[in-house]
Amino acid sequence: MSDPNLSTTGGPTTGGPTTGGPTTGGPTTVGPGPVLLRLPADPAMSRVLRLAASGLASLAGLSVDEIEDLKIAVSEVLVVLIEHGGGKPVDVTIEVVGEGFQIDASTEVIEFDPDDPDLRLCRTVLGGVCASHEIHVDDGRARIRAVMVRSH
Amino acid sequence: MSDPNLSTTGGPTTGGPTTGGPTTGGPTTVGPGPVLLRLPADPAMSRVLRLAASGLASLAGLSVDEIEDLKIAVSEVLVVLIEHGGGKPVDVTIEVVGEGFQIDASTEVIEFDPDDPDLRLCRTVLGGVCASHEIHVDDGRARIRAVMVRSH
Amino acid sequence: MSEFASNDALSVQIGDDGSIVVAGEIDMAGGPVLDAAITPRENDQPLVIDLAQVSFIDSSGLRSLLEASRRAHTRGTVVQLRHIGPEVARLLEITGTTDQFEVTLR
Amino acid sequence: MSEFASNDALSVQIGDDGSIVVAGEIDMAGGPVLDAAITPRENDQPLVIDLAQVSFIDSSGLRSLLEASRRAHTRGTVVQLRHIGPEVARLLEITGTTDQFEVTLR
Ligand SMILES: Nc1ncnc2c1ncn2[C@@H]1O[C@H](COP(=O)(O)OP(=O)(O)O)[C@@H](O)[C@H]1O
Ligand SMILES: Nc1ncnc2c1ncn2[C@@H]1O[C@H](COP(=O)(O)OP(=O)(O)O)[C@@H](O)[C@H]1O
Repeated sequence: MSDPNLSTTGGPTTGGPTTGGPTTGGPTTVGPGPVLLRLPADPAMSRVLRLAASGLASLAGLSVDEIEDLKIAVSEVLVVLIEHGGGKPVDVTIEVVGEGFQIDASTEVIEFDPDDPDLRLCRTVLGGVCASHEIHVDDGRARIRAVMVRSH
Repeated sequence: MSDPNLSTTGGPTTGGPTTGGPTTGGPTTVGPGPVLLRLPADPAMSRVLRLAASGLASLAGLSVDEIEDLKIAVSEVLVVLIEHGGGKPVDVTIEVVGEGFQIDASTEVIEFDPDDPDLRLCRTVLGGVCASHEIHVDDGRARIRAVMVRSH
Repeated sequence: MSEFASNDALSVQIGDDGSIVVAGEIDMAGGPVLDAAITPRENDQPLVIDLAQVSFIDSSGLRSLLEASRRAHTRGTVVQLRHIGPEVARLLEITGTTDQFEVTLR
Repeated sequence: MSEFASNDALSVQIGDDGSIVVAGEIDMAGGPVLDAAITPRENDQPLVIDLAQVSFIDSSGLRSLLEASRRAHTRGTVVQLRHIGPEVARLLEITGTTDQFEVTLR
């Protein structure tokens, strides 16, 4: 006895798309909207961000391997923006988009060189877990956009 | 062989207070600053918020029971603001303050009565897990402040 | 046991004895899933809900249980909460609603 | 085994054989903790780091390991990463740094 319609998590006030979980086998749907975290520039926030990201990922029905990659991606984004940022809060937006996950993150910077050799290891890792990523400085803020594509 | 100074999690760019973990037995310190989450008004965000909150709580050295209470508190705050809100994003700020944790949350509302009998169960639960809580409407937004006091 | 409904944090199954077996977290997203499992099973017999595997419950989950209890009382029967753990017990205690149910501990 | 240092997500202990036994998540907060455990143990013998209980590593953790490897090479010795799991293996692979270490799998 199984009724896939019951797997929706929509509540009384939300008329948005359903977020069926992995066990129900429903179609992969786009999530309810972006989630923003504004985090103090403290290395300990890395784990807080990973926890939030993995909650979102499991909601979106990502596989265990995909969740691991998303955790790596958000951690690298934070390494770049905390270790090379100006010590001000870091904004991280995670959104389920059609083909996967998009991470947009930024923080105020004093001096920031997107081609700094110290960023090479982070970029290599981001390149390994993301379909694409881009780091640039704009209006006194370093900004990173990383896109992860789901395998299903 | 044990050097408690090594338990600090401060990185290169942060000169803030240390965030010693529970296993090091150091003094309980106030955290690095507020963490803000802006969540879509979707019931599925409840678990994402609990994950982030429990990460923060374990960072702050809360006990397992205190972490459970914080998870309940943030869930209730979200019940109030999503089930009685206007469907717009919900902002939740969690901060380690001197005596414990403070949760400040708000969302745009259309009609919202802080004394709505439908809020009684949430209030009873918040009253059970928090030292104090307050719900009011201000400038078209429902706002909740809840304070949890640590037992140590 | 047959799978009834779930989301990524909650699963509801129907036990071979007709009990409703819940596992995971019953929050705002889970309350409606639980409601949907309870309603078609309501009759003049005690409604048995096994909560042994429930690791989190908030007022949304409790509300489902309380409403089921209220409906059960109007049918002259009860809701039995089986094998509740400390998380469920704490919420029942805080809200003073333990006596709305027949409760057995985990 | 003696406790060396930890934060809430990472513990570093020194094994009876002098190996550095890491458990938990090696991220931006954990990298410095690991550095502090490694540095005083550097000599002309292979430096053994047991990663069996490591469930997460990012470039911060890898950087600590790579720097230890580089320093070991200048001393004419190596860093041995023992019992690495899939998370560590994946990061070594992505970065093409597996050959900087003597690696045994979990
Ligand atoms: N021994 C090492 N110490 C520090 N970083 C290293 C080491 N070996 C490789 N890396 C890093 O791993 C990544 C891949 O290395 P490499 O193959 O040298 O690529 P590239 O030269 O294009 O940066 C680079 O970001 C590099 O900085
Ligand atoms: N059978 C029930 N159904 C729904 N909610 C209940 C039930 N019993 C108690 N409650 C809720 O639990 C909380 C505590 O209940 P009660 O002792 O009646 O306090 P009060 O009358 O002050 O609200 C209240 O918020 C109430 O709404």
